[in-house]
Amino acid sequence: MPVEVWDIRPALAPMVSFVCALLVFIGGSRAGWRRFWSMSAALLKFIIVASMLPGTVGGVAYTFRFAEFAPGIGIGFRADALGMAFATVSSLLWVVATVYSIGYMKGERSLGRFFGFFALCVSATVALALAENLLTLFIFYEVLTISAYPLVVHDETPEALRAGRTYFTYTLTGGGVILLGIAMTYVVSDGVLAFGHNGIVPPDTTPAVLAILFVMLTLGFGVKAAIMPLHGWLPRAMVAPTPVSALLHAVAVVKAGAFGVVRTVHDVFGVELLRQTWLPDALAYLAAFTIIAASVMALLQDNLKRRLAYSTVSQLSYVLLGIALLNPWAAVAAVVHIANQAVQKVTMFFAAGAIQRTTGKTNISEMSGIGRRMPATMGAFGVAALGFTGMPLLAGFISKWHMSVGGFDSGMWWVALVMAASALLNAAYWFPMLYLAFFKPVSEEPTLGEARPSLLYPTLVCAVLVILLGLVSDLPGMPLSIARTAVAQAFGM
Amino acid sequence: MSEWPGQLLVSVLALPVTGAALCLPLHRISDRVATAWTLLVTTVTCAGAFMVSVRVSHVGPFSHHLGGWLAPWGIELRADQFGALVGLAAPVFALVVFYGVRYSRHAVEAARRGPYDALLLINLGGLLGFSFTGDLFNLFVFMELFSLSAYALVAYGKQKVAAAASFRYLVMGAFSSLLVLFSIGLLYQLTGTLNMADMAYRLADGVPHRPVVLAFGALALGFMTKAAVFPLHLWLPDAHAAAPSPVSAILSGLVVKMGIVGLIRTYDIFQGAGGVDLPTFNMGLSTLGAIAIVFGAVLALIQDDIKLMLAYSTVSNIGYIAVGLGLFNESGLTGASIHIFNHAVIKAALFLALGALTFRTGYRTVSDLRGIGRRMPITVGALSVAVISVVGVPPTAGFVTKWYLAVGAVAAARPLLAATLVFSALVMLIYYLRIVNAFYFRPAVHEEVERAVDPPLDMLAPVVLLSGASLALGLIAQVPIGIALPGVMRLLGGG
Amino acid sequence: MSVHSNSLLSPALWAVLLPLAAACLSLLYGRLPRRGRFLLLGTAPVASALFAAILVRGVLAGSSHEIRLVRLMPDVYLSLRVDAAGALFGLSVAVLWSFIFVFSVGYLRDDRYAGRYHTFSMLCLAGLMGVAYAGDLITFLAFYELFSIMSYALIVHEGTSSAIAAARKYIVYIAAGGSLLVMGGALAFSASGAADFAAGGVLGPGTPPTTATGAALLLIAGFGVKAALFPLHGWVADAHPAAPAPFSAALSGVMVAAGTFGIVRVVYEVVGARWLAVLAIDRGLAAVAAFTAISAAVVAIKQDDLKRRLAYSTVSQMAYITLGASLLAPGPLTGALVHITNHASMKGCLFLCAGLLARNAGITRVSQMGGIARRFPVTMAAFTLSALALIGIPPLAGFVSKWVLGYGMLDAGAGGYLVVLLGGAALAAVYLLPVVRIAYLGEPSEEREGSLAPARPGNEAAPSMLAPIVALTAITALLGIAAFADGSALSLARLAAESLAGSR
Amino acid sequence: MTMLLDRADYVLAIILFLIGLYALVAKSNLIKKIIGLNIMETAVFIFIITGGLARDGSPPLVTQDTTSPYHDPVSQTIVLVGIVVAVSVTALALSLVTRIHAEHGTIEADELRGGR
Repeated sequence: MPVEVWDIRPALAPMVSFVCALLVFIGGSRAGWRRFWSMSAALLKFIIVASMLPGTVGGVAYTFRFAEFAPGIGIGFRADALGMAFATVSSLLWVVATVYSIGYMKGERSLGRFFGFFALCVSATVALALAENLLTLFIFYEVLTISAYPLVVHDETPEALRAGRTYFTYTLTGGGVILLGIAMTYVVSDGVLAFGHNGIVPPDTTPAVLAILFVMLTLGFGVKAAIMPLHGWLPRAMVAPTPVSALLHAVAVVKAGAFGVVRTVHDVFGVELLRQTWLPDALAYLAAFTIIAASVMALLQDNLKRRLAYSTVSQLSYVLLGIALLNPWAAVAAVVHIANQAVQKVTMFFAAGAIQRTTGKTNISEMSGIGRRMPATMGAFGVAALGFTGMPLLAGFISKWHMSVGGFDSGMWWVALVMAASALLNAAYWFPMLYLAFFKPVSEEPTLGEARPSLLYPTLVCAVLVILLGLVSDLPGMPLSIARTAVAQAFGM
Repeated sequence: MSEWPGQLLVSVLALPVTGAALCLPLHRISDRVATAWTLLVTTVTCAGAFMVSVRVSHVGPFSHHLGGWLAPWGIELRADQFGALVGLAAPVFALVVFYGVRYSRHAVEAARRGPYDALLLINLGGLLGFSFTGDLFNLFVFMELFSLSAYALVAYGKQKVAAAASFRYLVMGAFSSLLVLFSIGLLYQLTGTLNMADMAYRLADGVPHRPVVLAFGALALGFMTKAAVFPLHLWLPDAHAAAPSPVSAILSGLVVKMGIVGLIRTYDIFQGAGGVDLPTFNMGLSTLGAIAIVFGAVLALIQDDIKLMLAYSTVSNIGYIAVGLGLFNESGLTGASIHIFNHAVIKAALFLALGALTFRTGYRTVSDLRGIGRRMPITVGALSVAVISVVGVPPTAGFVTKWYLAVGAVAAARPLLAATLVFSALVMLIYYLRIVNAFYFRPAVHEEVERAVDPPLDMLAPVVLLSGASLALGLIAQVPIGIALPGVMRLLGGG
Repeated sequence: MSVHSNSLLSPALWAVLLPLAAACLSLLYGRLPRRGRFLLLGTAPVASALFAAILVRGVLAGSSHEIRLVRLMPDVYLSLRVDAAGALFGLSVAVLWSFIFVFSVGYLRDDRYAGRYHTFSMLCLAGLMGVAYAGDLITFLAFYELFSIMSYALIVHEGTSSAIAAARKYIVYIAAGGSLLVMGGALAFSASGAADFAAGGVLGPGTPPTTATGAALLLIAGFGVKAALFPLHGWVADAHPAAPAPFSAALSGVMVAAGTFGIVRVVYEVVGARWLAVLAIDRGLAAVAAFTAISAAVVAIKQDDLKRRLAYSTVSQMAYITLGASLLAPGPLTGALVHITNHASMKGCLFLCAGLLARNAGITRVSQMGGIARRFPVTMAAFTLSALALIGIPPLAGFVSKWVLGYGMLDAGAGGYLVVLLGGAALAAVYLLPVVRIAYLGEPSEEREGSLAPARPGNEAAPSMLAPIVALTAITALLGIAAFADGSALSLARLAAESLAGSR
Repeated sequence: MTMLLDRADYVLAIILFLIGLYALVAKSNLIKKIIGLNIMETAVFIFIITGGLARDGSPPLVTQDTTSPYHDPVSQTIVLVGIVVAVSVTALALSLVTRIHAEHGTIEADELRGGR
């Protein structure tokens, strides 16, 4: 069990970007200030989160409770390993994404709104990552839902508005289900909502109640985690500006769902309790189905961002699958994949955005020779794509490896098959793209024209991160080490 | 025991009513003086009411006996937890009046402004008196004060429907008042007392059942009508939509809540009475509440006029409270009680923000107000926050209610009810989304909208304060809950 | 085995890193000075070869070492280890690559995308060197996947429709194989908790037999794709003709061999010979290898496309190696290991010759080769010598490996497989000697008449293309003649086989 | 039956109340609605007053005789206040009707609804 230490930093981290959001809303009409606030908040936040890392890996959980939200239920923050895994990724990628979006959004309108809600999203994400109890988690989960909306509809086209509505319909319904689930948990557990590795739900709960609770919570969170068939909003939300898609797809929104499921399994029910039921198996099958089916869907997409979206749907279910196996190896895969998928997907989205901004192309079929025109951008894309196919020494391999080992370890050999199939499908939909970009003979040699530096460098930084996450992920403070700490705590090892 | 709390209680009730009397002569002298006077009285009264609430939260309920006659013979003023919740909401009233100064100059012609101010003050006195009395007949009197002034205030609406809406409100209101009066008479005959606590005590032993049930039925029905519990809500949408925005804010925020307070008083009186089948009533009430939630939400969906929509949203929100009351367990009652307060804040914010839009542009439908978000960013921002709160998205005030009600429904093993609660709010949100979309993401269609700017500070400040409060109250919900909880425990018989 | 305290001093590390650096450098290919390119990029394979030679010397002197670069995961390191088998393979790769690089400079002189070619070529080299020196299964897989996937770029390089189709086929096979490998690796890891290569295998005696079977089959099948074991060889015949000639040489010479090298590692150091014998997988593997050796040779006879014919020959020859490895005895294993080296030299040379012919005369088919020896005397001489070596004519390289292999088979009591060995040699003669015959004795076809004027000194081919061919031929000869000298490839292979299979 | 006779005042009140309710609900004319309301009010007043009457009682005035029964003063107070309220309501309602008439030219509820 981690040692609790009273510290304000877990509350400070979300607060920084919240204040930043306010400042941007107030003074956001001036580009200079906007940039200054966004950048400095992003950096500050990352420093705060990073400063907690050594302690987290060392088994300390920094805790901070706010004034009680209602008697018995506090808004509390607690930086345990699992939460830190998510918070670190979010805050780090926020720094990169801020640089990128400053470049990407240049010349767009309503930028104050954009950056304000962007900061708000990150604030909510970190807050929910560090939430100490289920209700706090849910509160910021919903804040995230709401504050992502103006970003989805940023373009203000009818299509964007429709997408926004779909997004809201899905996620808020999911939120409603979660709320009911939490209320039920609250009643079942007699007023306890604080996460604990032995679970909140008492062991003597009847199987039927257990099943209902589990279904409600996982499916509720599953909406944002885009588990099939609840994924419908995600591809449609692709109309958003690219930095938003990156944020939505890689860091904040979808991961919040996956993270919620992880919390549910580990800290609401507890591994021991779930082992005695069939529920996690059902979740595992559903996740496996999603992994495969979404990949097949991705194969059919021509629009690059839509393909990315379906790929996300597929990748998110890795987390769910890993957590559902109730095996330490697979659980490590799940937690570490939160980081790995985020970095890889952000790289891809950044590259896609850079292409769109530089050449105006959004469909894969138009991208012949793009790699010769923008070799660095597409190179970064390629690195991420290879990562997704599970090439060793890249981030994705770490997840895939742990997952496969976990599958064998828990006697579920089909998991490895799913991993293999997913790797192949990933190859099947990313390699042709790379082929088009780099190798397809084109009638006319494109002139070299890379994206502008503010788009290019964040992309490259992310690509480097993909490599680092595959190479040195086990260093203290890197995702794998955090994930191992988290899983060790959850499994009582 | 020091006497000041009692004196405070007396002055809180007396001040607005007497102040109202001065309004008309002062208005003859000068519009400004009358306005200043109104503001002064309102502010002092509301501050007093707030202090009463603070005291209740610290030391619990307290009473004052007029003229020193103890209950059951004398008239007892009593501030209990539920009254305190209304007292806590009194600053909303003050803010509305503050906001209304400029608005009424725009919406009400000069000659009728004196009575308007007076009516507002009377209304305030009625509201507070209703909440802070321990005497059933006093309750009736104060009820008539706020009801009559409310009927009249609705008629101040500029639209042609205002008078008709007011008339319908009046008929329903008068009918419900009659029911209450009848019940009071009956109860008095049965028990020989008008003091509520005493009455409850006497009803508890050996009073013939059938008349008691009749009295209960009449009283409950009367208050349910006042509270516009479905299907007795028919008067509400038109009346709230037709009134000037500040009045709508008061009506939706506070006046209908009096019906709820009345219902809670009814519980108090009949709790131990033989023959009254409270569980069945509660089952019915919560079911009606659930229907109201859905019905209000759906009807709000199809409105283009935003005020009508807000009015239907009030029907829906009263449904929440009814559900909470009907659940009659700790969580449910807590949720219902704090929603008395929360909804007052939220709905006032909504009506005032909308009023500001109308004030600047003259329009009040979604389609007319397209694109206003860019022109009046602060107002529309405040409106959006209130919208988020009213549909119960965390971490706003509305969420706290929803949470307690959901927990209460689950605890009462009525998951369907819980689902209704949660999902009808979503329906609302999707609809409200249409407003936000129209305001922010669509081009303007009217020139007035293009030219609009945020209203002056005296209107803006109340709007921002209220919407900020609706956000903050989610985080400091323990304040109203702390007040309500002992009262809830009392109702449940725990103390 | 010693663990190096300072891993930066390990030549193995630099043998891997230098090509990576060269790959980065060649990203800037277009901006390098024309002459400088050659020197800058060429340094990498040559230096790798030097480092590899140093390592070989170390191994022969009895020292081997292991370095752990990074901890990838708990119990899993990115680690390099130099043992005899690895040192031998590493040296073969680096040397062959040096020649191939020189050849490619000439071959790609006018190529628009030469920069791209060199980038990926260097990445492949890095991967192969990593495979040679990988200290554990994960590292092996990492580098294996690196060069496997990067090869795609080289196969598709010419951009013709056949190249695209071949590359696609290749990547499908390789990706599937890679998946099998990861699955197998995960299975073995979950059973043993360790990924290090260890003599005798990492699977403990307590492992459930199903797990051991699964791991063995998955891993062997995974590497079998690259090693072109029947029925997983489908990509070979398409990829070789499609790729640029220098890369075909590399593909046949060392990349396919990397697959067989992987099988060796799996058999002896992951699953363990003991387990293989218990599960009777060794016999199945031998049978498959034998069948592959013969059938591929038969198919090769019917090929008209020269590179395709050579590709099937590669399939056949690689099967020998697998066969030797599957017999679980030091003798055949020695033969197998040394054949990796020898085959690299011989087949590398053959492909370079084919490439030269294609480049300078447009000849890709055997039937077009009539009388070509007059125009390309040096080339065809080298071709002939290498072909003879491959068939197994003493005292050339091929003879040595086959002799050792055959002798080992007898020694291991598997004399029956000698039939395969001899049959394969005979078939090799059938498909290679006609080429030589046509080149020297055949009549040039009508349209080629003019272009096939007798060679004058200097107009046969650019020196950068000719020199590697000559050098490789010399090496082939040397590998045969000096096979039994101290410090030869054979002695190294023997050392390796002892340490791998000796401790059975 | 005896109960009916015994409580004839209650029966009367109920009948009056129902008449008033009928007028309030069924009549379209707003004035008639107001009259209906007034009748209902009267019914309630009668109910309360008669409930507070004592048999052979005297008006609740303070006299020397404190032993004889007197009618309940509180009931009468209630009704007095009730009458005041009723009058105010009626006055307000009538003023609203005049305004409705001025604005819409009709005081028929049916036409009002149709014309909106």
